[in-house]
Amino acid sequence: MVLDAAWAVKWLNLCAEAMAEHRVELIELDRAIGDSDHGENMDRGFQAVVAKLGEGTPETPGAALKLTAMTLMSKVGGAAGPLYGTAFLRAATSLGDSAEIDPGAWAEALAAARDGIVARGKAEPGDKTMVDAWTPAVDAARAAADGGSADVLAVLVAAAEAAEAGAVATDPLVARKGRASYLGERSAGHRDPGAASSALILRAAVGAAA
Amino acid sequence: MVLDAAWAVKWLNLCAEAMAEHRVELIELDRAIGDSDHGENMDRGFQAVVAKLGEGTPETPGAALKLTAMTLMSKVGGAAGPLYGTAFLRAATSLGDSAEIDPGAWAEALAAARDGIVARGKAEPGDKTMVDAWTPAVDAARAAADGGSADVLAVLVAAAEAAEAGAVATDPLVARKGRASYLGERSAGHRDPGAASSALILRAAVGAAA
Amino acid sequence: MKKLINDPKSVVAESVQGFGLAHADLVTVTEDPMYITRKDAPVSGKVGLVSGGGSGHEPLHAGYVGKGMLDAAVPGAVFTSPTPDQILPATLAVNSGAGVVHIVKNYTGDVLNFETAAELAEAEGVSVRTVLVNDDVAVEDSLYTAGRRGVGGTVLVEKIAGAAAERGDDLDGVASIGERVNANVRTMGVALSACTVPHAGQSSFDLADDEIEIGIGIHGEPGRHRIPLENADGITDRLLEPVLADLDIGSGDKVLLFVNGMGGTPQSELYIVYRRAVQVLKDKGATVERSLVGNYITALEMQGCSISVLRLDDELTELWDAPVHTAALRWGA
Amino acid sequence: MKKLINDPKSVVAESVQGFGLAHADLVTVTEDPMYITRKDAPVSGKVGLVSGGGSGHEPLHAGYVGKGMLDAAVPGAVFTSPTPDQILPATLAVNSGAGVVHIVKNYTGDVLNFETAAELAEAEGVSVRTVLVNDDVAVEDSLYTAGRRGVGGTVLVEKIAGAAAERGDDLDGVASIGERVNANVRTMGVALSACTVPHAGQSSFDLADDEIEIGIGIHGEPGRHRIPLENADGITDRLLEPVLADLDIGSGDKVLLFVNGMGGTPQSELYIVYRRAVQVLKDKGATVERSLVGNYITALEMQGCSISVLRLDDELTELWDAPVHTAALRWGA
Ligand SMILES: Nc1ncnc2c1ncn2[C@@H]1O[C@H](COP(=O)(O)OP(=O)(O)O)[C@@H](O)[C@H]1O
Ligand SMILES: Nc1ncnc2c1ncn2[C@@H]1O[C@H](COP(=O)(O)OP(=O)(O)O)[C@@H](O)[C@H]1O
Ligand SMILES: [Mg+2]
Ligand SMILES: [Mg+2]
Ligand SMILES: [Mg+2]
Ligand SMILES: [Mg+2]
Repeated sequence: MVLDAAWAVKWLNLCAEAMAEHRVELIELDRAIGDSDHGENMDRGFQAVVAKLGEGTPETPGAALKLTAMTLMSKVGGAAGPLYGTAFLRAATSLGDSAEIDPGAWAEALAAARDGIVARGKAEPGDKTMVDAWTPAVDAARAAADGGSADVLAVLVAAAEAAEAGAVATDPLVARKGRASYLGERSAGHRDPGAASSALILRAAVGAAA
Repeated sequence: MVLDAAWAVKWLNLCAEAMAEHRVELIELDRAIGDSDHGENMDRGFQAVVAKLGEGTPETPGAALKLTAMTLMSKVGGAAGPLYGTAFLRAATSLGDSAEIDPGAWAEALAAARDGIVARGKAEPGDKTMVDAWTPAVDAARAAADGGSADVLAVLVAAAEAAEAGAVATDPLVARKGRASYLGERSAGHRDPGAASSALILRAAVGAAA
Repeated sequence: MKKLINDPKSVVAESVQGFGLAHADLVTVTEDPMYITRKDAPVSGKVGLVSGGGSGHEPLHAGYVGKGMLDAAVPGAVFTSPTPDQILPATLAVNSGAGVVHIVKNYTGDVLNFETAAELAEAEGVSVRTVLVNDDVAVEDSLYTAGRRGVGGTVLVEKIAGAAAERGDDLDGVASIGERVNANVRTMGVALSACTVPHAGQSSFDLADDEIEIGIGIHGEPGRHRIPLENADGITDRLLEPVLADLDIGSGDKVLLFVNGMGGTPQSELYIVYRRAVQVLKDKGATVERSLVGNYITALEMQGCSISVLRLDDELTELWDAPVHTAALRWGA
Repeated sequence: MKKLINDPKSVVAESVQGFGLAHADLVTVTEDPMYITRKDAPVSGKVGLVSGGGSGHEPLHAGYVGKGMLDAAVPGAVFTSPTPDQILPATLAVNSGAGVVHIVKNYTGDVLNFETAAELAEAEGVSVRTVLVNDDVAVEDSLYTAGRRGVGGTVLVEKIAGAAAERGDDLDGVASIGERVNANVRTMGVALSACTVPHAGQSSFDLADDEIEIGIGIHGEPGRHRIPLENADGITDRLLEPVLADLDIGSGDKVLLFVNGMGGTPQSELYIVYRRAVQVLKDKGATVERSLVGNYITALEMQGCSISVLRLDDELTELWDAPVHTAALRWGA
């Protein structure tokens, strides 16, 4: 298994499938502590990515992610649009024009994505945002990739599992960033929608490599 | 038992009690085929009548009914206000300034009231309006008063019973006048609120004489 | 029942008081008996315009008191027409000697109460003409009913007759302009939900989650029939069809299109209905020359809308465009 | 879910199309990417004003495009801020060379998307200043949150900054007037019912028949806390108290009082709230110099209201009074 342009395209298509499948669930999560649009936004965004990918296959993973970044930026809106847009853009930049991604490069691309989200949104871990999915994912990917010899699938799986655990761990938190923060203590007891969609994205990366 | 000014005042006070007691029921009837205000309107109107009567006792039944007419006219509004206003005014006129009402005079006062309602509202019997309570009441009162020797209480009872039966008989009718007529066939199966309040008024007349 | 009110019995009084405070530059509120007059009433030499009816249809009628529209509005209890002892002093207050036009929506209660007030005013030497508004095509067989109701068209009658009065038309002239508007406007409404009359405390009718009422009026009364929920274009077609048929609108006609919200429907939805209505009129060859979209004659918080079409001629268009300065409608002044 | 719509996905597009048709004399609608500009944009020599945000708050923002207010409005999906690829062309379209002010409600999404658009516009040589509106006192501890939300005050910022632009203030001047308004306005809202986002198809929160949400925003999100239903005066006191405290309103202050409906509340109820608010302000020794009562910034069909108080000075009053001609706000023009 190599992480090449074909994998990236498959990944992004699986993201779109995941968003369509979990659209209602993400809307429900956002309904509880936000404004009921996250699932709709993500679904709309990734459908647009699929449409874009249909117009011509990118030559490198980086190109695929850049196209995704630009599309999400222009189709998602809300907080998630610019945050995911920046994440995919920074990841694309980190990958450069390499045709294949090795485990270490992937871990660094994830770190760049996370740093982009933090740079735009100024959230810290524990603020109950998507950062709470990305940060453990970056740590897990780096740990799995450590030494450079690791299996790329193992890195993807480690990131996905950590993101999922990170999303679950947002449940008890009181939000300090994003729309949920207006609820104060009432935001506790609900999962952050952006953390949930982040976990779906990183799980799709596994699916594309499987 | 004589129908004098004291009886009239007692009657009007009992009308107010009846409207307060049946306020919700009349609202419910009007809700089904009208605009939910009949009980509120009648209650407001007769409370105002009670307040007026409290300012000074009328000397004749006719004076009591005229005061009632003017008060209902200025406090009830809607269709019922002018219709009941006219009814009480015509009844007052018919009674003139006699201090006591005999059975025949009472039957004629009821007839004058009914004619006033018809003159203002142009409804015919069977149109599902208060006319359907008043018309049988007039007929029954006249029949009971016939010969001039009848017991006045019997006349009041006959009118009340006929009005009640008339109100019940509006249930299956399709309205052709008033707000319920907009419903067409959908007005069938409901009692006319104005017929119901008319029956309450004529029943109160019995109570005042009992 | 959830409402921003203090007591069902004081809803109208407190609301009108608030209205008077907010628009003290435009109107004077008289509290007992209650009516609202134009600040500068009576306007010398001008025919006075008085309208009124049950409350709960805001901004109708108080919102239309001011230059170029009504001289007085007379609010009754919620959904209950006002009484002659309110209508009479309002009529006297706005009579400058040129007479007064009563604009009356065709409901038994409104007709009877205004009729009495007009008689009393005439007895005091004031000439009164009555313009009866009955634009609701939902009322079929109007021979066997109380007749067609006055609904959305009322706003247009008040605006256009108001402009005629403002330009100096005499009593018969103002009344006949009002009648011409009424003769050329038709309306049909739909409810997606009922409303709750404060003193009743209960929804005016019960409607399932997938049903709508076609042919409703503005008093929370049920309509002519109940159908399954349709999309906005379907509902628009259904409302417009009898309106256009009754007016016989066809190629070359110029119209004013009025999409009115019943109080609880977001503006965005009204524009979706408006969009479709324009398409339909265009397909018929008619031109939408003027438009009005918003909550102008309501039934408390009811969800739904009505569509009114007014056939325009040059004079009606000119009068529509004439300056108006009221709380709810304002342009050119 | 019962709405006058065709398809949740086309709500915004169809509604804006309808708006464009109804107000073709005032605005131009560009459909892809979607934004609405003032008919005569760019106005030579004038600073351009652009605002935008999620849809569902109508008449905000499109209803405020026109002379004396906004040059462009950029609508996102319902409750979703628009994207830079909409905001950028709108910004370019209204730039006459004098630069453009972005009026942005303080939500993470709005801030980020406008920020990106401003960067891109600067890269194309257009000077952009951003006025962030954050008037919602319901957000406590704003250091530990995304900060206070932009709510009712937005309408006042848009009107007054729009008047400053119209009178010829330069870019920094217009921005600083906008900031002055924002610094002097505070708002607090209440919901009696939730709203239903079309694509969600479900009520945004569940509220018992005897409960209300205090401190809501304009996105159907729950508020800070839930309390048993109170009467209108009680609710008004509860909303006003933190507003006046935060602004430190006292004797001698002159204010603009803005009672805003959330979309599903009848006007009559807003005037009941307004009436009480005037009493409270009077008791504090403040004078209500200007008023606005109606549905000006909404959350779809939500029932409830917000109260905004703006401390006025002579210049702000003059700019408030300056002519404005938009679909939703009009006077003097
Ligand atoms: N400042 C922030 N930093 C990181 N993530 C954020 C921030 N603000 C919001 N988010 C994420 O965005 C998600 C909400 O996205 P979405 O619902 O699409 O946008 P909006 O809040 O504008 O409606 C939240 O669940 C959270 O994960
Ligand atoms: N034309 C009419 N003739 C006789 N009675 C009428 C007529 N129109 C209405 N009514 C009576 O008035 C009653 C309704 O009164 P009410 O609800 O107080 O007034 P509104 O219909 O104006 O709301 C009806 O139930 C009916 O009995
Ligand atoms: Mg959201
Ligand atoms: Mg009634
Ligand atoms: Mg009534
Ligand atoms: Mg959103």
